[in-house]
Amino acid sequence: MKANPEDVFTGVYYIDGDVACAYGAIAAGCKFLAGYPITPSTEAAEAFVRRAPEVGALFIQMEDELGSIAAVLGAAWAGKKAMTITSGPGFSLMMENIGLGAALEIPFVIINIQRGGPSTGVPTRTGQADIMQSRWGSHGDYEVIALSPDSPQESFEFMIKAFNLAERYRCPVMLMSDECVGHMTEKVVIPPASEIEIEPRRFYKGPKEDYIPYKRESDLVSPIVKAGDGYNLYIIGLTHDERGYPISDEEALKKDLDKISTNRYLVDKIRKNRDDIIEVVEDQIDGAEVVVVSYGITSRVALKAIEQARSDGIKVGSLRLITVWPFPEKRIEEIAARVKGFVVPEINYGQVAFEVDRCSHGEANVILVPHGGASVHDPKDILGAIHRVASEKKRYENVIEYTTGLEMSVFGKRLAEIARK
Amino acid sequence: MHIRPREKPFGFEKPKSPQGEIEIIEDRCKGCGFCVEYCPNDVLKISDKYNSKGYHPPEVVNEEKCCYCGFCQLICPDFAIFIVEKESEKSKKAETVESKK
Amino acid sequence: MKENQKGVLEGKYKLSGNQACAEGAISAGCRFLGYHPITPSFEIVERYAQRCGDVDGVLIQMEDEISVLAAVLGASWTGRKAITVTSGPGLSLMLEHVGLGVMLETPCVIVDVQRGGPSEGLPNSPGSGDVMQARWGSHGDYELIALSPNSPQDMFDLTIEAFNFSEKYRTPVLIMADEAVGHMTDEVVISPPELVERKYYRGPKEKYLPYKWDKDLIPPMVDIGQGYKFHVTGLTHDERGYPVMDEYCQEWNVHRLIDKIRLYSDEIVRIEEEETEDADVVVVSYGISSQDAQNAVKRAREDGIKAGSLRLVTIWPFPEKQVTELARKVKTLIVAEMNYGQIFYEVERCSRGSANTVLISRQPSQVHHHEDILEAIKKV
Amino acid sequence: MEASKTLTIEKEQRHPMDELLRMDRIPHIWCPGCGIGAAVSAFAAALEKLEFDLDKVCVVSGIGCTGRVAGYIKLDSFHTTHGRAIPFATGIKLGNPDLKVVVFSGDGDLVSIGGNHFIHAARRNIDMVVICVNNFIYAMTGGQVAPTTPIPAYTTTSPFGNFEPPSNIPRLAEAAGAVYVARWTALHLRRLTESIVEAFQRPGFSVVEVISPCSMYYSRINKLGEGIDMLRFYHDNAIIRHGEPTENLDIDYQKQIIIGRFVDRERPTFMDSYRKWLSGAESISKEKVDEKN
Repeated sequence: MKANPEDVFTGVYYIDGDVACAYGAIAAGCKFLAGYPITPSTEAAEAFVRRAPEVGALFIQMEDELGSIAAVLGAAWAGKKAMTITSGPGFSLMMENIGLGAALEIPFVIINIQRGGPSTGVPTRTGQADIMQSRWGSHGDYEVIALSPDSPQESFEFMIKAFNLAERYRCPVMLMSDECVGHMTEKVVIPPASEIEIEPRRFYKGPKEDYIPYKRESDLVSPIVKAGDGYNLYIIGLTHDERGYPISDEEALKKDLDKISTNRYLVDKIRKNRDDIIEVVEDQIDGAEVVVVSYGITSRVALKAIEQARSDGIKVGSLRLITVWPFPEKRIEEIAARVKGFVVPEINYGQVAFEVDRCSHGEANVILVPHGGASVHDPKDILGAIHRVASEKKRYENVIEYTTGLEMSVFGKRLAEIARK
Repeated sequence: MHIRPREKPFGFEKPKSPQGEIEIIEDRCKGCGFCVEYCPNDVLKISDKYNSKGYHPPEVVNEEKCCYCGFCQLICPDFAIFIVEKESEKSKKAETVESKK
Repeated sequence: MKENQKGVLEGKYKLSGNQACAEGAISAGCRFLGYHPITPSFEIVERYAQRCGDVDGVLIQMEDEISVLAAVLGASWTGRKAITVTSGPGLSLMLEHVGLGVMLETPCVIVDVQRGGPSEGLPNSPGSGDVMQARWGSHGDYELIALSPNSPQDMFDLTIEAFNFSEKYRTPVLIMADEAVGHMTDEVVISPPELVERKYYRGPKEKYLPYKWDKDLIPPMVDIGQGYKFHVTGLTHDERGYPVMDEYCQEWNVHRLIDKIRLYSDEIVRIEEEETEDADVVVVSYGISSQDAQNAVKRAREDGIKAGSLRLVTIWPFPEKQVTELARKVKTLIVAEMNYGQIFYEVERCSRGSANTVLISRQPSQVHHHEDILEAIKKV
Repeated sequence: MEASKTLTIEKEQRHPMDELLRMDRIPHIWCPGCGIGAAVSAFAAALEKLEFDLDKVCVVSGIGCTGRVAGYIKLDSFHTTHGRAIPFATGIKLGNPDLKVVVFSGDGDLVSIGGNHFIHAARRNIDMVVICVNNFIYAMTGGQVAPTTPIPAYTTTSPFGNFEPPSNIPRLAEAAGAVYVARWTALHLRRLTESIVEAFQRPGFSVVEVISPCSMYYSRINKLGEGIDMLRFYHDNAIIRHGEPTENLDIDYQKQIIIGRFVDRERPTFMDSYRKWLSGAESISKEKVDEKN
């Protein structure tokens, strides 16, 4: 299905990543935004609310982030494409209801403009430390999809992608942007509606009396209905069966939960479809000695280091994660068998680096280039890490943390050395 | 019936009019003008000079009118103006006489 | 110290895991419990409420889990050891304050009696679906300590251990119990505990800086109301506790928060190895699953299979070195846990390709789970 | 980071409030014409009058412009998460009941995201003073609509005017069970000081609302002039009516604002009730712990 021309503000803009997110959401057909002000994400809500009347969308500023996400879940059941926008602390507050959304298989999108953490951290500056949280933040087992844009243009495009994936797989989709991308102002080209592909909601089309809320189709996803269509829905966050009815604890103790409940599908519908979902951008992987794995704003910083390393004569490939979750396990495994090692720069002290390490099964070295946040990496550090991996003879026992210039300038020596004294 | 002794309007003690000095920490001022606007006796005025932050701090123009009520101190959001209370000159003299004795 | 022991029990008692946890908290000197009722953790509160009068403890039911942890952090700064108990959905709500606790470096203990998830899930069935959440649940980067008991006695011992860790490393410590352990009743020996006391600042008052850390990377603490007039904030702060918004301060602050746990992981990590010396197959497990695993290993040995068991007492920081070493010795690591793969990924990572890794997901219905594990052992 | 980069004021001028301020952090971040500084002045004046042992007073703030107050007052002070100042303060008060606990935060922090905690702390009657600076807007994040924004004020997230009915903070506080409720503006500072003194003296949950100008967002977006113009407006439109029923205290856009002391009553505080409960509970607990084999 093509996008509705009324929703697409076709043209060339000079806008920041937050505003691009809002325009992308509107283009994808998002008609409901519930939010709560939090730096650095408010520009997106502000842009959305200004354009909302033109497209018949609704914005509500709820009393807190818990309220926002709950309203989004409700609006999605009412048949609207819905989303919320937040940053780290708000994201933490949303966790309980993200679990509810995953368990109820509600299609919705969360934009997280990450900032430096933990806790209140550095609200006005960047960070990439909520990546693992987006996957594991709520209790219990579920899978999500997370995308990571590196420019305002991508913020726009990935919003459409995010809504499409959410509708396709009926799961929470997260756009893990960061303050740098969110506040970066660049040229954004919004194409005409005829060039934007939109995934319509998978509405149930069969006879009413045969409808079973969680009856799977071949791709493990079930069609959806909306409240008010006369299906007398019963939707509950307790572990439920195909009909949506809760399973009692006695029943759970007697029977095979995998068979009677929907729990297994919450992970399988993503895991089994992961090849369709996963997207990476690769550059000169073939024949590379070192591969830089990066995502978001860091992938742009890494470009500089990669360029320099290539001119130094090292064969460097680059793997950029578009979908951080599900993680491209197989691809990393394949590459690990062929290269000396990976360099993983990220604005945290090791999240995706551990995933890369896991998928490389000890066949390649992994160097993490950490950064606490509040700014981006110095390309020199990434370059240094590339050199180290390229010249390394031995096999590491674990992820190695590269000692950055920042660490040296703050502590004078490695923190580990100070502590061991 | 209890008969109250005759009292003067302000009690037995003679009311003291406070004396003091207005101190302005110019570099803290952000030029909001609260003190100037709400000085009951129009003692203050926004000056023409700039402080280190580029704001116009207030200046004292009618010190003799100041009743040292301290409202400027209370309303200043930047803790930039205050009153240093002093003993009035008369009472000071009386004190010194007493101490000499 | 002595007056803190008033009302503390000693001897053998028949207690459920949850009750043992409450007794553990009391023995550890915990005198503040904040909670919001949630199945299946409530017996901890019940027990504590009954014992409150004996030990002059404070007990408060807050309006939700968000405020519970906030109150616990506040109480901890007054010098009381503080605890909260919850289950999955409550932990999800507490996450923001887990981050605050890490940032303010506030000692406190959070007991998560896990149930089936996600969302409301199965309130009266065991689960281990929150173990990754315990490590990664709050935004931003941090490290904390999580322990996993597998019996009522363990509940008691690990609660005391958790308080000791939290005071030593000035960090929130999670006890990742589960419904089965919480409701399991067994004999518990209550003996006088060895306690780690809070590291207090002893220098001159005017020179106190809330985040001036010693060589062990941990800053000494003071209580509220002693005249230090300190300021602490959830924003990135310098050693005075004042917010500074730049990457140098962020590095100074967060890198240490991470390393104060990471660098001491050898001192924190506790594991239980059984018959791993000559084993070909080792079952890695934690919590209630570890009882099944240990049973299965015994049965396998009877059948002549060289099986062993590795129980993770500390889940976070993850016993990386131990698992890597073990992986080199054995052919296969079987991970038995009550979820669709969480600790499995960590084991897979740490095995570094030298051993196969197999996941067995346990379900609440699998009372004879050890048979499944046994079957898996045999298959391997 | 080491405490080297501090702005020191060269002259020997010592403001009487400097004792109570973290001078190494002054100047503060509040904009010119903001009323939060004035509210802090009144708070300091009240503390001076009360002659408390300042070591035993602690301030807890949430997030937002007013949330920064904790960082400037030289008492034991806590800058916590958004909306959770009251529960944090509850923990402190219960952990050490000898402390005087003050929550100094904004309208969005206390009534929107922290609304639930506000209600329940008032219901429990936890002995604390809540000073709520109400500037009708979320200023720290750039001027979004707040739970107190009057109809039809403009904000960045209500670009076509606000249509949601605003909260009436004194009424909420009274209904939830606060023992002392007052409202003043950033201009009525003597009375505000008096009210803060009274709030400290009442055992229980006391709320003092301070209507304060937001010169940078609220008045700029709504073209109401600068901070000083807002004060002039308060001067002309604020009516003091002590004991006014709180249902009459709704604030309409640029209409009269009723200020004064509205509620002053007595209820047993949480700690009083708790101690009573605990003394009665001891006998029960001894009976219950009998499972020794």
